[in-house]
Amino acid sequence: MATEILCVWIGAFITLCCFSFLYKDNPFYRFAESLFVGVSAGYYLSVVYFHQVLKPNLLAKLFPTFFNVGEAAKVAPDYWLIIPGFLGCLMLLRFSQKLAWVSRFTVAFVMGVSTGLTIVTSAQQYLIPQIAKAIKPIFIYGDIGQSISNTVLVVGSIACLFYFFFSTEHRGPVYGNLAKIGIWFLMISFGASFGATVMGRISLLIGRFAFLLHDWLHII
Amino acid sequence: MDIFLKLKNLDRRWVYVFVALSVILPMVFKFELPIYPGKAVMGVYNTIDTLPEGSRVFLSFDFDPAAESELGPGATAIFVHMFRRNIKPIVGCNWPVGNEIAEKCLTEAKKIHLDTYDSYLNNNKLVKNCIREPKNGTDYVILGYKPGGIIHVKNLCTDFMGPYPQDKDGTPTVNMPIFKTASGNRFSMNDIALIISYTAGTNGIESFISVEGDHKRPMAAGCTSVNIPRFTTYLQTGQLVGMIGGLPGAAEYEKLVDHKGEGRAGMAPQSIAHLIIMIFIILGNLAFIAENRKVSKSKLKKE
Amino acid sequence: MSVLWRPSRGLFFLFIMALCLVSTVALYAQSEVMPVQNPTVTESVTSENSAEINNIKNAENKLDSKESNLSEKALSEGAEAMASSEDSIESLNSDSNKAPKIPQKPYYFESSRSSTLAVILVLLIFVAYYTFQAQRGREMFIRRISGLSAIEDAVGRATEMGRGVLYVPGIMDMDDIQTIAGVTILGHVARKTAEYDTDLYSPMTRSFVMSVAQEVVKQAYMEKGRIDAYRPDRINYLTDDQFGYVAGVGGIMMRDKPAACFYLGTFYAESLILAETGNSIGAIQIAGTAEPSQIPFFVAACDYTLIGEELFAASAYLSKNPREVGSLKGQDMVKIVIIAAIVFGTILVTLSKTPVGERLGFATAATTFMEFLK
Amino acid sequence: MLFVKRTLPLLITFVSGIIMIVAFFSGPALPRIKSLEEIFPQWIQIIMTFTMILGAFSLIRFNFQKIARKQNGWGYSIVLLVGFFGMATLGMVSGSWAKFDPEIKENSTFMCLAENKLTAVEVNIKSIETTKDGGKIITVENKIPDKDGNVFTRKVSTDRLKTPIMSKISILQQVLFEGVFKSAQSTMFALLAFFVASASFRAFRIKSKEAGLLMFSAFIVMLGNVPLGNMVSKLWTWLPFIGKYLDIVVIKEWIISYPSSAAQSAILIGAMLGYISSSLKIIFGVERSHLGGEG
Repeated sequence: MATEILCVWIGAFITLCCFSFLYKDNPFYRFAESLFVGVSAGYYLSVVYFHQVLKPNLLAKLFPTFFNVGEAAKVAPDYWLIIPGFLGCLMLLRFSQKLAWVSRFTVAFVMGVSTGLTIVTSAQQYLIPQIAKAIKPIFIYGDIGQSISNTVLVVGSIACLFYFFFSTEHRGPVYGNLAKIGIWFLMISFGASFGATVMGRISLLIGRFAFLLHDWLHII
Repeated sequence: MDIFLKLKNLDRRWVYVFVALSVILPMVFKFELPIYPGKAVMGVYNTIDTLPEGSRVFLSFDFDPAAESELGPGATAIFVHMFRRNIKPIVGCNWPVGNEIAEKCLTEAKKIHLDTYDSYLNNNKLVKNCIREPKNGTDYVILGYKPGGIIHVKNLCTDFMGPYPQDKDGTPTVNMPIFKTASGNRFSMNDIALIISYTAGTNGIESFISVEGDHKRPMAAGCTSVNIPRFTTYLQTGQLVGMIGGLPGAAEYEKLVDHKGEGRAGMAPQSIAHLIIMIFIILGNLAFIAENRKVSKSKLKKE
Repeated sequence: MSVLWRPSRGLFFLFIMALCLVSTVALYAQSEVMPVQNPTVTESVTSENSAEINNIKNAENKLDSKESNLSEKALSEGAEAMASSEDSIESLNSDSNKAPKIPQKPYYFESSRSSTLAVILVLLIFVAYYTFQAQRGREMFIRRISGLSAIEDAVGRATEMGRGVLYVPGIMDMDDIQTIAGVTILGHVARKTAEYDTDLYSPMTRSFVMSVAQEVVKQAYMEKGRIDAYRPDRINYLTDDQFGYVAGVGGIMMRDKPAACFYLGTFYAESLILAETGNSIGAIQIAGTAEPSQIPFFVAACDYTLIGEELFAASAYLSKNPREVGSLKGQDMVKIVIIAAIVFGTILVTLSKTPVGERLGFATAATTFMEFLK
Repeated sequence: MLFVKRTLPLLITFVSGIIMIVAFFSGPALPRIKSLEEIFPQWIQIIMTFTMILGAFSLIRFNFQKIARKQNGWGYSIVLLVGFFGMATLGMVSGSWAKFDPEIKENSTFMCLAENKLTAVEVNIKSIETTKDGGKIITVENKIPDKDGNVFTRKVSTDRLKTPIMSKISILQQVLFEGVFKSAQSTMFALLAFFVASASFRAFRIKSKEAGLLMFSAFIVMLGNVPLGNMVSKLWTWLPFIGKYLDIVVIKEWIISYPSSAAQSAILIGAMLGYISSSLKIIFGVERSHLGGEG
């Protein structure tokens, strides 16, 4: 029970320290900031990177007898994992001035895999569906409202794409006007997503104040 | 005009103070703003209100605790409405922990129903056969979570007993009165009067929409505020009869069933904070206009 | 050193490499033992479906993890999430409607992904063609991108004021292309700070990005002959946690008061915290991201914002390297192709909805076209 | 040597990139290549954890230098390092270590952590069941009756059962996690509500037609998101002729689903073209600044 109360009090103190950032930089904020950075870095190092990634994905598979119990300990080690382990160790050569260049192999491998993956996934999951989304019948018999809406969608998508052209200036009767319409659509979209986010942000603030007023001070 | 000019260089910390107050004061003093249910919520309410007594409605809880604060209050309000109308909810889940939240909402709804039963009875606002204390298996049932998403929904269209031989607590469903059909056939989606899914992500109402050719039932959705734009399309096409969007939707439904729950409690700080931000936008613009005028005036003088 | 890219030799080299690769792959594939499968009809259906379900679940898990990590992200991502999830559901639907088919032979090419291949090939052809053209000395024009032109002024102003420059290459790891673009631009900014002898601060949220960025900045200072001024400890790691990092950077901003702040890369909720803090200390701010949900906040609070694709054009714009400029031209051409496809598809779909069009067979054409885009 | 230092890394990038693309398009007849599609990203994840050591080293050195040189604010560096080492040690120790964890047997005594991991009670192990996937479900019974005098049994998973010392460590870690990490995280997130307000106060001024559109759509969406929107729409129904069509919520939804959605997809299309062509440039070695200099 005592630990729970302690936890609430620490939480309330840290919360107030963080809020004090809004006034100006002050020792309380600086204290909370340093503690937060330190604790979160420590948390990521030990819990996330070691216990959640490195141990189950590498160590437990390379040394099952040491990191597992029961049935799982009897599984044969997966020696393929020596390769990423080795590549990972190469990164540590950055500590040395002379051998730092060796870590390039690791960087090169990471870059190759992630770019290769990006090419295919971004084409498949985003590019093509977004193109398909912009194709809508612009005239539907007997439904003027929907026809107008679809026209807006199609014209808007095309105009915004024109805005992103790099090899010509935003000038000329056709191109200049299309790019301008594109900017209008972009602005409407920015405004809409800005406005839509406000609700979520206020909810977060309500949540924080509820913690202070209810869990800590028991006012409400 | 000078006030507006000063406003232009208003310290941002004043804005912060107003935002903080706009959230804290409504939370502490718990006042309420008038809430007018919108079209989307009225769609759900009217559909349930016009269903014949004793109809069975399938509710799918397709969310997890992260979305509970947004979807829970709306679900509770709908349960209350159903109990008052003697409509029998059948609850399923496409997300693993949905049934626990469903149980929580049901318990709360039963409590609200019991508390308000007498006053509603006296005012003749209840249907004839309204049950004071709804019973599991007769007046409602929670079937629990079944994996498979769309495939699972497809199976439900033809038969409920197949995917759900037992309810969440292990009671066999075959003999439950709630699953009795007039014709004596297997209980299927055809015996359901309305489908409502509370959706937080995938495997929600869209699973039902995509097999709508098979069940041909009216559908409604409850969704998190993030998903409102996404489901609006289905409202426009008429695939959904209504939608309860986020906490505001829940607040509107709570208003319709005359209950003061979390939804309505959250609306005051939410609305006031929005209002404050909008007022600041207007003030900012007034300041801008005032400044422009001053600049043009001083230009004139120079000339 | 540009063996790979001297046109004639480079091409030949690449060709040989590709040949080697293909033959290795073929040999590797040959050596595999094909599992003998006699799937019954029902089994094959369920396995197919369950694979689909797994796909959806994966997508969902991704969404979830995103949401839990950066729970705000989903807030304004409705449209995007809709597109992908709708798509997967529709594809699943169409799949389950099809008659169950037994794969006669395990196939080598995933033909359901052929439209993706087509798109990539079109892009590759255009980009490669214009890259070669540019390399041969054809002049290519890039329009002015004000946000990028402002970078030099911003660094100059920081020098005049005797204050530093802060650079944030996003909060994601090196496997994110926006981070790579951000680190590349960091190289250009570092060249400027080396030239003007201005302090460059770049706190990092990922250690891998930190180590790559140190290398990039070191290279930039070396090129300008100012290796003595290179300070690796200013490109330091803070923490992996999104908000822990923002707290740290916010503190640095409040205390060191950099005169110019650059935020170029992937950003989520922290975008506005960074931009507003930067604004409150009166810094010139240049931001750029391709996250549609965060662009509005940068537009509202920064002096210049690179919107979406402009972030990727930055490297070409700043380096004026003809090869990179050529690839931009190639991208533009692909955009024309996409616009043409949208116009064509719209006409087709519109005609197919009219009574006349339906009779003339536009309906089937439209369905085929949309099927290709799935 | 130049080949090893410069060309080999480019070759590695090229080959691994092409392999990923080939893996994506290969069918089930090539299971080994297909499997690379999942194996390689896992490897990347493993490799990236190693660099955490570099990061931790950078953090420690940076702050040690500050303390050693007694630079401005060196006291905060001590706080940071204490937080870092404290959390790292607690996190390392409190995770599961198969070799050292005591075996859970029936009728033995353990400390059972509460669900929020902030308290622990002494329990007796009643029975152990093994689930299909190899996990264990353990039924435990309270040793000491709770304040109402009830002894109850419940089912828990293995990770909640600890030895007395370990339970103390876990609780301490949880206090740090909940009290500092979680509350600081959600407070920083909540600061956004203030920043949204101040940014909109400053930025939404109608300086031009474009800025006007920006403000207009933000205003409508903000209004439509809360009950205020319905209130305003109610007021407008009194307007003759057009009144009933001016439903703010409907207008808001239209803006989000058509003009805004059009711009969003155009941004995404452009961004994806940028993604793909940047990736192509890296795979083919046009862009190579990330590999560093010649040295």
